[in-house]
Amino acid sequence: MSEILGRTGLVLNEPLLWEKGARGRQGFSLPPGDVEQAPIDDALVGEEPDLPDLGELDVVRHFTRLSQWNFGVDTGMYPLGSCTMKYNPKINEDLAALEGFAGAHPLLPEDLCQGSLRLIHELQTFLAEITGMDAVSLQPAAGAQGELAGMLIIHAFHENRGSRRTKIIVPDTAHGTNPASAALCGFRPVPVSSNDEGVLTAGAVAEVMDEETAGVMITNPNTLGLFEKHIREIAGIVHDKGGVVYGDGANMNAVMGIVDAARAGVDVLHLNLHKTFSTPHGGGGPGSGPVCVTRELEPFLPVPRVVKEGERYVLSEDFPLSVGRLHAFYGSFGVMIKAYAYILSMGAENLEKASRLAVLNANYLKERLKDVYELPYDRPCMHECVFTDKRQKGLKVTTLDIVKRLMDYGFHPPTVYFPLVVSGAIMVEPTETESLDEIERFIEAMRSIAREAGENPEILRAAPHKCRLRRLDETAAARRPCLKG
Amino acid sequence: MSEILGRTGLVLNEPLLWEKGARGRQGFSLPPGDVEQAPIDDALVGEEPDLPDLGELDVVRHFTRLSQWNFGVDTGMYPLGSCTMKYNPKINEDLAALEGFAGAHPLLPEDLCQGSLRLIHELQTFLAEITGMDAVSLQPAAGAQGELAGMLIIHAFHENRGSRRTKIIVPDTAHGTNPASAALCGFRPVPVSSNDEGVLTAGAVAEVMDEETAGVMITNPNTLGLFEKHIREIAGIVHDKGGVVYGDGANMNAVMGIVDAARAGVDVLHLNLHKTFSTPHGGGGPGSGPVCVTRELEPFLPVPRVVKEGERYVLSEDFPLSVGRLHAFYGSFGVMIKAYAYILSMGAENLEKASRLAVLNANYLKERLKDVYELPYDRPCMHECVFTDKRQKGLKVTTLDIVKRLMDYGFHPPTVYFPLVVSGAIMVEPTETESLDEIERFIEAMRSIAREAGENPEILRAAPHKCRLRRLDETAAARRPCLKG
Amino acid sequence: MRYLPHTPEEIASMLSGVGVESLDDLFTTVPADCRRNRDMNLPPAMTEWELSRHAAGLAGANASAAGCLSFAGAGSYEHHVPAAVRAVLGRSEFYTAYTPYQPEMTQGTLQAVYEYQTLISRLTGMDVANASLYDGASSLAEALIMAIRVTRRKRVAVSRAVHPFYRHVVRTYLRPTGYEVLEIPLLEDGTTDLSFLEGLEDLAAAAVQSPNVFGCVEDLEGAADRVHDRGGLLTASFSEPLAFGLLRSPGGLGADIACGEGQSFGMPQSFGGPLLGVFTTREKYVRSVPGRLVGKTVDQEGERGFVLTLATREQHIRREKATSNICTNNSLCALAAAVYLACLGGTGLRKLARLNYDKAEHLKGRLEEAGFKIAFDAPTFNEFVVRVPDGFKRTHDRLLKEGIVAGLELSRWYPELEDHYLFCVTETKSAEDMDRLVREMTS
Amino acid sequence: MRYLPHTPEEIASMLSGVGVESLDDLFTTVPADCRRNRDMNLPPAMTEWELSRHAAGLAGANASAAGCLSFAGAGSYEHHVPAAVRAVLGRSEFYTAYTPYQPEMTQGTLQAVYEYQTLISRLTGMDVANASLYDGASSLAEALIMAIRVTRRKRVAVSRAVHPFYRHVVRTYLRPTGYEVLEIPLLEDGTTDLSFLEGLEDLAAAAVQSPNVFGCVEDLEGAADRVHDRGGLLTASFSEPLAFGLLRSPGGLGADIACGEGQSFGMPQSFGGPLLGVFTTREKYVRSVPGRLVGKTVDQEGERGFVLTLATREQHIRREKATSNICTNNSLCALAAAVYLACLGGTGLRKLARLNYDKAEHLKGRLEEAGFKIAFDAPTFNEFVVRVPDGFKRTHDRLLKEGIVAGLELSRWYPELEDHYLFCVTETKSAEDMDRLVREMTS
Ligand SMILES: Cc1ncc(COP(=O)(O)O)c(C=O)c1O
Ligand SMILES: Cc1ncc(COP(=O)(O)O)c(C=O)c1O
Repeated sequence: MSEILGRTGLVLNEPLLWEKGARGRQGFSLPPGDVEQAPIDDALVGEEPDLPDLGELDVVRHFTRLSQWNFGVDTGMYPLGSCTMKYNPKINEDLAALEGFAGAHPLLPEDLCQGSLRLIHELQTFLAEITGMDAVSLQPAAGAQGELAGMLIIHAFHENRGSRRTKIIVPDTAHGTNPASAALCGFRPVPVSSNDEGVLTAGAVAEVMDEETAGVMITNPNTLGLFEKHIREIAGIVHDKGGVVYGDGANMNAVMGIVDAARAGVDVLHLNLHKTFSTPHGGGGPGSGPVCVTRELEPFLPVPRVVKEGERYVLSEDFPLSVGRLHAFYGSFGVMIKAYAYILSMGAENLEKASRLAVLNANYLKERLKDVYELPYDRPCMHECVFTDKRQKGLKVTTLDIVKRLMDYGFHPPTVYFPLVVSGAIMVEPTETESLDEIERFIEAMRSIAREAGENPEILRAAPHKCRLRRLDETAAARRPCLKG
Repeated sequence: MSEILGRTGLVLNEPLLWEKGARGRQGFSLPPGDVEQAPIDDALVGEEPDLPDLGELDVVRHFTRLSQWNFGVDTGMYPLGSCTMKYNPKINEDLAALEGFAGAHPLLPEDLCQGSLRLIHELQTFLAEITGMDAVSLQPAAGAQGELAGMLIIHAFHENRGSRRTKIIVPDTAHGTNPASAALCGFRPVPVSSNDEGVLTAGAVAEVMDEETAGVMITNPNTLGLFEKHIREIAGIVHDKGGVVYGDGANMNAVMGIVDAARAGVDVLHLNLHKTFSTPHGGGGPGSGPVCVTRELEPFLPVPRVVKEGERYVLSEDFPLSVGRLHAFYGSFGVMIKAYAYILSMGAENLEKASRLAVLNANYLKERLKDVYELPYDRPCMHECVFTDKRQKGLKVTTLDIVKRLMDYGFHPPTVYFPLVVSGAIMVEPTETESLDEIERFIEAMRSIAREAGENPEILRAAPHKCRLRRLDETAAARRPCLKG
Repeated sequence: MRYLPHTPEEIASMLSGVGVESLDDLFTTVPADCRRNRDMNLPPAMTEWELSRHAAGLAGANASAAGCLSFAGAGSYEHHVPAAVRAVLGRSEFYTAYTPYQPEMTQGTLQAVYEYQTLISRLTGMDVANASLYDGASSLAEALIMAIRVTRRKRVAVSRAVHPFYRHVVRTYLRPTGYEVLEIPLLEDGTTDLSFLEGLEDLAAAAVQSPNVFGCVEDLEGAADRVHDRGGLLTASFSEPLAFGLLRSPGGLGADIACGEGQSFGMPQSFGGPLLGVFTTREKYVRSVPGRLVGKTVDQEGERGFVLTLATREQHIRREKATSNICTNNSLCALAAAVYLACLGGTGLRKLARLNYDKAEHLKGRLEEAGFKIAFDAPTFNEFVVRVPDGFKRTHDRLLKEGIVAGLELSRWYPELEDHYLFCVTETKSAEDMDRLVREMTS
Repeated sequence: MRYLPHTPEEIASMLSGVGVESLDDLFTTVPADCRRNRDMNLPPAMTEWELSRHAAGLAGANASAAGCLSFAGAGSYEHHVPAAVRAVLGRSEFYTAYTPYQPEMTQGTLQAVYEYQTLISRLTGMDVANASLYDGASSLAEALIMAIRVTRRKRVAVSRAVHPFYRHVVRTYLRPTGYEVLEIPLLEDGTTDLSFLEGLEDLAAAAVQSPNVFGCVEDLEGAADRVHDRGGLLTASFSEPLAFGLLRSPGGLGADIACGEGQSFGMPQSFGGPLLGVFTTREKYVRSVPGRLVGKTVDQEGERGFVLTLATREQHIRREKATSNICTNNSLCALAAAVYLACLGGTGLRKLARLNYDKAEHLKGRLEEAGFKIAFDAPTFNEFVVRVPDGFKRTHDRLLKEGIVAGLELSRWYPELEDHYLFCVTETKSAEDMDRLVREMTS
């Protein structure tokens, strides 16, 4: 079939929740009142909350219809760069829902939680093994909190050595969370640029690294999809000045079984379980952003930590140098279950294969599209590649137009306008779970859009045409924010 | 919102399974071969089946996309007459999936199946109580098999009395399964017509009832949505001639807690759990069609039967007059769980209320539409009402055109061209789980279509316009059947 | 009640719209003498939570596959069901839809069933498969009725090695019709004595199950020759279609109808139901097929689409002259089978079937080593019959208490097979599980 | 491997498309000194079935809500979750989507989150709610950081009756910044000693939790007065938002920020995560809010739609000047809360909250009758503190063995509260359950 994937079909309108319902309708099975009504001080009592009353079918239909306006990995290819939108295995969902996990209270005595604690401990061990790092905390609730954990660790490390460092080196290609996390810890990000090959050079880092600088944040593979090949040299420079090397491991999907982050000079690293380790993104979370460290930084990991004492797993807060607690309990346990299940399903060999195929998919796509879309860094890429709208600009067609048009073809758009160092970036990450057929279809769609840009640019500018709604006005939304109904 | 519910949005094309995949791809987790390969006679071995090899994501996406071309009760109102498309509660699905039920082998010793047997026994009791009948077998796998069970019982009953009866009275309004089930038992259906009020009269039955006639099959409420108010008198006539009264209880949703079928003269009755008792239709099954009888006919019920001996539930085949076995095991146990859960969730009061509200919804809708659509029987209806296209015919607009257009408005069409006694029937059964808001929207849609029939009939004739496909050619399909790819 | 959306105000306004005073007034057409004379006596309504606890209690009172080590088969097979199958079946667009009468709104079901028909036709080697029947038993009954109709003959012969419940259902279906059901006897080796067919007059069909209820592979080719010789149709029945991943298909061996049970393909055992009645036949009989058929067609703009077709065979058009009374079938089970087969593919199906075969052979060997006798010489697939020593019943009962189901006793169905047990081994049993079984059976 | 679709032939053809010989050749840019020097040492790959059994084993090694009678709360609450919530969350269009950067393809998530924001704003009585944060703890930390930013002051005061883990997280977040975190002491009645705030200089915010960690309802109105007096913002924290179904909302009582945990609204306890960070504030601070916001807008044709908005607050635009570093939040948990609140409605929420209150009061009464002392006089919602007699720890341990969790010991967090246990009673506990608890506690 070379027919276009996207077309139109029947979908339903659906009002807002409070435009539905009728007072007194019920969508919840209220338990019987088997105790007496207790007196309560009237002064404490508020008005009944102004929420619409709906029946169970009202609710189910409402959200079923809403879901049908969404597009997920199960719907189609979702090549959102830097997001690793791989398949989210169904069995993992089932396992996370097991009553023994889902019904577990976090504060019961350890003897009643050995299953959860063991899972956490084993996952810590697996992630240490996969990254090459020595110790892991699963507490951070997402990548950005993993970064924060890393920054706190770096801060505590320097503090413990009696040094106060105020700056941190952050390349211009970094994800926005990097400088933001650094700033939360009071570090001032010092930008460095990548070279014309798209990677950092030792020279650029040497230029800014000093003894006021806490370290460097490096995303590797970086957000251009390129391996930071000078990382060891850079790490040497940073270490020489007493700095710490932070690795943003959000792009780990390219290098499992291939790279050893510790050997590469990384001291602290975060992972995104909701990228590399197949846990679903949930329309924007929950995620899980484990932080992994070398032995030297281990004392600073967040508490509580799960440790093994003989055959028993316990929670320990007995780490006086710890940066402290980051989460109300132990992090996104429900997400950890899925990542754990994924690693056990894959095994070492398939994890490595996954990385190799992710890189193969990205390179194949890059080679097949670079004659029609500008490829600012024409080099072997890792898990993703970054194009731009440079060649389409003359036709008054932008990155936004191109990717909105992609919707009509039945694909979720790539990440756009990131990284910022590339103007009009189109960042494509196919992941290894896309088959060659899907990749070919995507290539065909992108090539067809490039043709349309020449022949009928208006169709791109007015895209999307097939979605329930036409292009949305984001400017108006920000100008007069209406955040509730 | 008086905006139309239906609109268009992005849906995806999807090829046939065998147009996808690549040989050697794998979508199943094959257990390891932990035993030696055993020799096998080559003459027994066939060729490897010619099925496409797909990955798990291929499969999930394929069927996810297919699902998005479907419309279910969770999507919107589904007023398919005679089908009782009520809400299928979510909790019931969860309960049927409990490992203790889903993983139960049917042939283990009774001590290992007490949970299943008790559930079956209690559900038998509940259904007896709801219908007013004395004994129940849950073995029939759907309504039509329930009818067959009933016919077999009637056959065995007469045979046991040494009488051979060859005919059975079946009104012209009956569902097609009635004459077909009768014929399976070798009965020749004798048609009788309903009167101009849409119901059977005692006179009409008396005219054909004789001692060659095994009995009568009455659907009550009938397929015109009307209560067969002469049923007792008719039953008297049939009983007087030694006949048996069969009740098609597919429309029980109108009369729970109101009618006592046994008092009304019914001797044997089937129910559709997948209608009245909220179990989902599954796109056409599985269903469950329990057969309920009076004490007199109990000896003839299918075996095995679940009976209670002290505190133990056992399977008994010890019924020498039984018609025998109808199902490979005990019927659709998974469906029974859901019906059982429904009855326990509702209780007597809510079941009765459900019937009352089902009837209210149907009557309201009837009153609000009868000025624009011909209502051949303008009488108080039960759970459904039947309109026709008589007033639209002059505009060269048919029932089919009307209901295809309803799709564009976001509703599933009613049942059409049934019952056969009404030309161009449009049979609307809203069910009690539709709220007044939905009913109003449906009324609005139907009225709007009636207007369109006058103003722009072509829009109806060419409908649907918003679905992924336009009107399908059923004639071509039947002319040159292509039943596989 | 959360399933009943009407508020009192809405009810009042609707009643006035209808022009009556009360809900009771809606029922004036129901005569007093048809009415209940007392309220329904049912347990008080449970909350969702009470119900969940109650149901968990009932479920817990069963032995389940996960909870025990079971070697029981006999028409209900413990196979692994991929989570992906459950996920697809949980899509409410599929499971809350009705039979696809309105094709423009049900293309999902229709294409899936068309795919099911195709995969099943290919697997069985037959020309057409219908959209499903209730189960393997009624499927066989329908097949024989169809053969009677097609051949206009009056007798059918059914092998004694067909699943006893299937045979019972056949008898139930045919009893009032006056057609004769003969039983084909067994041979020593556990297969059907086909010589019985020789010289039989007025034979509409013979039914042979392969693998049969003892797990034995029948000589379908020989059966076909003999049945065709008598002018009848060979109906090949089955309860374990996974066998066709390894063995020659009934179509390839000359069956005119191949029908049976599809539960092995992605359905839980669920105490025996719902099941999946698989029904396939030859092209020339397509207009005699019972049940629904999905066919390919085009829409007004020429796009490919699918519809229910050949409805003139069916009860809603043909009424008493229909090819069957079936209306609601087991569509969602057919969907499960389609998803399951799609997950496996040809490659996977072959491997899985082979694994079942190898495992069963392995257990055979281990049991023989331990001194048990394999009752029949015919080759088997994933089930086989063991002749056990006197007094084994006590061991069997003891093992049940330990959660081990050491096969099913055959004497309840075959009095002549006292001390014979039917063992089933699927991919769910490891070599270690089998070791444990043998150890326990001999201790 | 079923998640890796590439066949060897496809790999070969793709490699040649890329112009390299082998998969290894794709990694030429990775220097040798960054590479692993040995293979990964992980357990061998499990099949779906081995994994399921293994996971069930781990899950079985936990005490779960269904398996025991637990009166534990303290920030993780056992509430009934309707099956409808799970069904909606199981829609893959929701859970397999990313953050809705491309609104035309994610209107489902966007409208649902907009609805969440609205329902939460109404419930808390606040002007704006964000799209979610990680949990109640980081939500409080973000709130205090926001208050510091908004007021340009350097001190925050946090009540000692705020959940100890939330306080710990606040300390963790603020430690490197140099801002000062003061602790507001307790009163005898279990509430916060607000007089502590009097005369405090440079106060950016005070954080008071209500109901607090002891279940006690705080005088938020009084707190608001005093904090506003000092020019700071009142941050009302909470771990049990169900309380607002009955009690006056933080917004109505003058809070400037109301933030906390939303797990009670339809999420399983799941060993403490994922959770739902609820964050709400006043209109005037909207541009200082951390995290995502969904706003209403129109499409090119004027149709209503929703988008992520005010992105200029956020890290991907503002980088180090962002209002927070948060990117991925807990969107699916926000969806759960929206569905849950939609199921309850205002009427249901009020009833459920009242039921929680009544049940907790009932247990209080029963325990007092049995001779236990209720530690604090302040009114409580569904949690309260019991002073137990010497040696109760042994009883507590014994009950644990029987599957009864007789509250949580407070001394690990509050050394001054030796022999004090925190009991939680939700709608999941029947009068009978409580009778059993009291009986067992006194036997
Ligand atoms: C390179 C990189 N770093 C960090 C993050 C932040 O991760 P999270 O969204 O889980 O906070 C992302 C996520 O988009 C990322 O792509
Ligand atoms: C009145 C009536 N009787 C019988 C049946 C047959 O039921 P089933 O489809 O479950 O076989 C139906 C179903 O459509 C029906 O509406």
